[in-house]
Amino acid sequence: MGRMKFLCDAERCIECNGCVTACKNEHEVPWGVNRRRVVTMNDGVPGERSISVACMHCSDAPCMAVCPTDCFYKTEDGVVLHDKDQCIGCGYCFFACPFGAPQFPNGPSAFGARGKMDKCTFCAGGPEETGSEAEYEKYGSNRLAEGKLPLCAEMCSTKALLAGDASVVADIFRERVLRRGGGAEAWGWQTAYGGGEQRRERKQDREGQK
Amino acid sequence: MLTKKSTVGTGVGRRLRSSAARLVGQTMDRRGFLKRSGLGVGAGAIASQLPYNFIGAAEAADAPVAAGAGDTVVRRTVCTHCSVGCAVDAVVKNGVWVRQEPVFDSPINLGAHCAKGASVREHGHGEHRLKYPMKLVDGKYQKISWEEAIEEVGDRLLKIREESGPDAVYWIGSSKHNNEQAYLLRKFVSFWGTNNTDHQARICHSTTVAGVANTWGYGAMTNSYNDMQNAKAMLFIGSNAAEAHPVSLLHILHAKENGAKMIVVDPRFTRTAAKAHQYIRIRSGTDVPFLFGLLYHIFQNGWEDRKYVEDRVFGMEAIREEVLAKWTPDMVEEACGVPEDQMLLAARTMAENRPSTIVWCMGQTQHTIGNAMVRASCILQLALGNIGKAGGGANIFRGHDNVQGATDVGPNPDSLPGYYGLATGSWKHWSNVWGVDYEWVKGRYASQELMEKSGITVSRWIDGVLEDKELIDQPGGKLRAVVYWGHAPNSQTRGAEMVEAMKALDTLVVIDPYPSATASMAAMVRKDGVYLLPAATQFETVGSATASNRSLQWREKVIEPLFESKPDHTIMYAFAKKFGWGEELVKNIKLEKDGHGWDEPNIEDILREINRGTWTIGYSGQSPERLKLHMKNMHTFDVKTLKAQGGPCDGEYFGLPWPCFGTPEMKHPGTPNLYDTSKHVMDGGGNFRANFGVERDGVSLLAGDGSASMGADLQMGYPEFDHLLLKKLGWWGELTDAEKAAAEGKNWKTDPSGGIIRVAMVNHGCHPFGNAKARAVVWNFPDAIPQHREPIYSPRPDMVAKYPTHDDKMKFWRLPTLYKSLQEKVKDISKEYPLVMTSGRLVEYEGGGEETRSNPWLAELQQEMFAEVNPKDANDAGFRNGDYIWVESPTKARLKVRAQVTQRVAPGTVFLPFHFSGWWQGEDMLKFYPEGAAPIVRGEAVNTATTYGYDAVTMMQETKTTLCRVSKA
Amino acid sequence: MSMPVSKRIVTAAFAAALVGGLGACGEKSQVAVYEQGTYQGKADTAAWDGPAFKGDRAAWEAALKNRARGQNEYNRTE
Amino acid sequence: MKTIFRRDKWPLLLVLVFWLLALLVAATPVHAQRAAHTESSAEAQAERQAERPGNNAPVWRAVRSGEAHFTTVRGPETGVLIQSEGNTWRQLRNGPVTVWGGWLLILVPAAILLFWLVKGTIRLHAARTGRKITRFSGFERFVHWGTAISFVLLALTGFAILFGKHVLAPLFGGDLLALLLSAGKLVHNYIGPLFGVFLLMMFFTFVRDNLWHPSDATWIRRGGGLLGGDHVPSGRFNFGEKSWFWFGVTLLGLAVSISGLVMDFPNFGQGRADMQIANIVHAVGATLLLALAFGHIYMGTLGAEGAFEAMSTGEVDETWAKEHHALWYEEVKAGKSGRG
Repeated sequence: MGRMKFLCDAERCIECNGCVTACKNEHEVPWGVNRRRVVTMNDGVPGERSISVACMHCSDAPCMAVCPTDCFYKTEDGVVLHDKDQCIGCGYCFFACPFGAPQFPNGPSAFGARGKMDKCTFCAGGPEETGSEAEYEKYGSNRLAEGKLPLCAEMCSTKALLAGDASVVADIFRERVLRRGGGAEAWGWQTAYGGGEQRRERKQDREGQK
Repeated sequence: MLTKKSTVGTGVGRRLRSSAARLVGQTMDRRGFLKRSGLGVGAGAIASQLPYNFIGAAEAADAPVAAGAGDTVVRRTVCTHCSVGCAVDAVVKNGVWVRQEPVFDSPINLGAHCAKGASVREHGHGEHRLKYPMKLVDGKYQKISWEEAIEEVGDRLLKIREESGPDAVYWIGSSKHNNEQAYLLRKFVSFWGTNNTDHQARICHSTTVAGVANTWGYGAMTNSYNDMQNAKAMLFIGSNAAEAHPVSLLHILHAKENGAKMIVVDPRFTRTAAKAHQYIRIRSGTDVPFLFGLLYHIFQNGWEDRKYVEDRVFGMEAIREEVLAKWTPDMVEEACGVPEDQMLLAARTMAENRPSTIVWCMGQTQHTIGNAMVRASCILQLALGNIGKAGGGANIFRGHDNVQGATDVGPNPDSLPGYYGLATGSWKHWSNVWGVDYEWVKGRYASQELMEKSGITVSRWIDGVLEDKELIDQPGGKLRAVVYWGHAPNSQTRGAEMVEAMKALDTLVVIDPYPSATASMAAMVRKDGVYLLPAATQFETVGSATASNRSLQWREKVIEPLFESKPDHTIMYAFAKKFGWGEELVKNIKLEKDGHGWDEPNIEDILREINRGTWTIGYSGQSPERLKLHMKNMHTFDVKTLKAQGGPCDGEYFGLPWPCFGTPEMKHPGTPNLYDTSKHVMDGGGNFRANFGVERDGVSLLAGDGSASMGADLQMGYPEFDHLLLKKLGWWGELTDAEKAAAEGKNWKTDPSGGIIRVAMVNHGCHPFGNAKARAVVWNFPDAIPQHREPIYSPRPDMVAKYPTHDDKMKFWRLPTLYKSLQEKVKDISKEYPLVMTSGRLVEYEGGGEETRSNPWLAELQQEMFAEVNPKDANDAGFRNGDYIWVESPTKARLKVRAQVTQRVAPGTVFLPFHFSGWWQGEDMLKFYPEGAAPIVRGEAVNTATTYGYDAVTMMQETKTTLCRVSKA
Repeated sequence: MSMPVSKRIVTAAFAAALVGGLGACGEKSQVAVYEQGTYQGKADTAAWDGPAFKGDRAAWEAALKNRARGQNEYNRTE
Repeated sequence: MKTIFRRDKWPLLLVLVFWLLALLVAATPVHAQRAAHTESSAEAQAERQAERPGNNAPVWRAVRSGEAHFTTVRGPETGVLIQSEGNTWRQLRNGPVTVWGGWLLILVPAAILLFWLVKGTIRLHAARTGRKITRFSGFERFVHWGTAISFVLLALTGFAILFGKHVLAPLFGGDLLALLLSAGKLVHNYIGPLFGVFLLMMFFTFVRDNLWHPSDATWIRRGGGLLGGDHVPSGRFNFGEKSWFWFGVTLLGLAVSISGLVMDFPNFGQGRADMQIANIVHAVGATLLLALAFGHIYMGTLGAEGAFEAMSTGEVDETWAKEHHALWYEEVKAGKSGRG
């Protein structure tokens, strides 16, 4: 099994916020905490594109690197999780994360009393007994252990947001790209770290000249 | 900054705790809730038993719940928030709705949901609901018991009936009722003795229903969301599907991915426009010039389907002459502001990529000439030969989850269930179905004349109260009581006048899970005489709902009604008993006791009664058993065609899309695409309906030779079937003796045995409603050929002079209705109010929004009412993005909203979402709400400020083109 | 403060702190690539070790793959 | 009053001031550049998709720009899809700040120890007279110790956050570290503003005696007497102490306090970029401050005989006064100004 990944297809995302509420629903995420959000670029003009973003479960996770208590860990299938019992709510992961994934239940409060960090778990719960009450209370439900994928992707209205094993997700996306003969770029973790995007664009420029 | 609402707990636990507390009627902490709901241990084990995917789901769906999983059940229901009909699997543990799972098996949504669909489990907590019956006492809402409520309300209404006649009470039904409840309400209102009843379809797609039905037979979406996958080009005009019907985009973008071209025509650059190949910005309200402008190029270039038009369309020549003479490119550009090259490109795209489809919604229907606009759309599709073809059609996306069903069989002022109308014969037919004496029903009415006369529409009930008594075309005069049964007040225009009407009423009754918009408006102007009764949601009862594509889906009951709420049909029966005709109402319907000892009419029996009566539109084949079988075997249906391949539903179309003719035993598979001659009628094929006579001005209205449905014994045009035609054709003998007895003297619509239909369809492959031409010219409409007419409040006085509106009507749906006199009066008002004010949907909210704004998961995403204003207009008025502004309309009403300065709208246009209520001209109405029932998010209702203007056929309200001005608050 | 005993104590304390600090500086400061083992919180069980799959990793992977493929609507449109 | 590193104070100060200014300046024009970028990305995308449907490259470029786009989700910077500054911050913090700061905090005490071992405590040359002079009033001592205690608490908890996972975790394990740090974070976040208050009081209490005096020139010329080994006559505070006051207490203290407040009260709309800058300023400032404080503590305790008495009892022996602060002693004797 490879790594678990999210992929958002900007050609399909219609900013319906289904993913956002699906997440709220599945994990009873409180008001003010948004493990996932949809952002629209070039809003209201031709060229408008929307992208759904949450924790991208980075390979080189900045949150992990800056955490003073080292409360993050990565599962065998590449999901970045954390132990809320060790989280001190310092907010450093929020400073470091490119995607703004870490959320805090109290928001930006005086004396830095943010509360314990909360973020997308890829619906994989946390380091409590799988399926236990404690796990649900702290991290939400553990769909991965039930053989299911994150609900945001499963409920995506246009299947723009895909989740799952990187190779399967890539296959699905590839099929689409073949159909539409373009639109190969998708929101993935590479977008944040660069490299991939420039390569893709160079490739497209070449293709365009042919 | 994180924005917090003080009404909402910050912790996960708090919300659950409080809702759980109510569930059991005592305090319970989160731990207790989780225990009770079984969310803790074993959730994984339970979940693995769900029908989790379509591969091998056949076994999973029927798999017995594993031992040790407790009493966890999975109930299949359908999202209640729009007409797409997305299936939902609700995981219920110990009576608590603990999880919501996607239904990948559903051929309609494949597990997909928008924000609203993904949040329906919140209904299982339902914190901001009305919790018990209440009445307004001295300006404050007080709790009363159900028994008191029925007694008091019943007495008040009976007194009004006694004093002013049955027509003095107005019954506003709901598109959120399931088919059975909607149908029962029409029956209920009939037994009360009035046609003064209506529901959301009036202000949603009434112009469509009238326009489309008069063009080719049935007033509904011809194809389906799924069928759009077959389209090669798609034209969206007045539809923002990406926000209003997000899951439809699953099929639409799939089609786009496979090469379909997408054109979006809208005054506003919508989320749908963002996905289009071509976006065309038209001036609001100029759909007819635009559509005829397309036709101009089509006729000019000979792109019309000549054979099709010749065989199947009446009056296209007249249209052609009109279009070529009147809608030349310069005239089109003058009217709607679209240059010729854009028009030509769009016309070419539609013509060269056939089958091409057209989609329209309220952007087209909610106009004073909505009926003409929808017909122009129909004519475009007829000219291109797209109707009756997979991938083509007129895909009219409806609004509410069951607005199609409520239109078909529910409370309409002009028709009994199934579009039977109000003629004597129709009453006799339905009296027969109901098992009551026609004379008795007639006796319930003030007179036979009133029994057969269309009632007041929901868009105008306020005039039924405020208009001069002499001018109201009913003997009793004014309305004295209004019953809001599942309808939001803020979705009707002229809100400022509505509160005056509410004030003038004797009694106002609101029956709704979320009645608070009406409640607060009433409490603002009244001290007493208002009753609030908590209704159950559709997750708390069973029944069928008809999606926009005419498919019926069966909802299982997910949870017991929360608090003291009761299902609508239970409430109907309780009132019927109080009124003294409980027995008549449920003659064919079993009663069951609910948990509180109340009688609940059996929903399945109601559906069977619908089946027995609604032959016209084929609501006769969808028995509860067949619908349930479909829900269970969703995975066997093909996504593109909706046809089951193998399995117990083999050959049937998903949800038996109406018309599903004949008796359930006849096994008609339903009709996925209307008027499709490429299929046999017993495989969902068809042709245009013969509903308007057989000839007009010497021209035959019947279809040409060779244009009948596949395999029909009559390969030519033919009229609708009745006992005479059957005898003439020599097919009478094919009826059984019992059928003969029943069918004698009847036609296919009134034959209670269904024998005529059986013989025509099964034996001879003929369509019972005949085979005729569609009408491009509808001679019974005010404009036989659709005409552009400027809205009453037009931003263009020059165009008003050129394209004036209709003449005033004195007796129109029982009310005098203004057109020209008002337009004349206000034709220069655009000097003071220079901006076009238009309204529309947000993806997070639905309808009046009271329900969705009470859902914290949705409310968090749209916390404030806003107005979209172009940067130019904002700069001219001196405000910036995020400022509070005043939006003022010619009614002098003022709305205080946040400015969203955006390019989505062009200079000169202001867009406001219509889902908000709870503010009144700058003031928060919180203190007028029943305690604890105020929604989380409140804001100005756009309709507080909307102006006068009604469609000349259906009384549809004008919401899309009126005027306003903006200033910094 | 000027007693020789205290001087020795202070020296010793300084020295200990120095050694400790130097030892810490020897640690890798930048966790560029996450290494299993740095995390010292509660141990989490693998997804397939939950009550639903009871350690059957192959079954879990199959279920998940199946589920992931379910996101591809092309599987059902042709 | 000589320490080995005080000699470097001017260049260091200059570097720090320049660096702070550069950071501030750097923060502003970025937004302007971004605004210009927005316009073009929409147009570029519109153009691109007309030429090559499905090509979203301009959008992906805009994504990385870090500008705020449209979103309905409310919260801090929810409209920003990618902020790449986070990675810069992470590299600074986990790199130079931790590594160099760590070494600094080891090497400075080591150097002091070495110095002490070589030079030993500066003893009083003459015998104590037994006559006491009041050097610090009760209020002054309250202010000093308030600042000192809060500073120590902040330093301990603060550096536990920075170095804890390298130093403490290997010793105590993650759970205890987490416990310590969560308590430490509370202490740090609540004591921090208090430190700021003491700092201000400190400034106003001592600022008069820390102003320039002609004798400071002599002190500087003679290197504080460190090289010559004799005492340079000075006022109530010598130039070494003044340097500590101005550079350590005032400049670094304020930098650390202000940057600390930026992080401690994030509820004024400051974004991640502000917090990242604040954090680096805070960490660098605190590290330097602590390094200087080591010297100050050394001089106040082990470094000079009799110095600690001044701050503990508030009184010093006349001999101490004469030897360390001759000018001040004379002033006191002349009854001109006891203090302040």
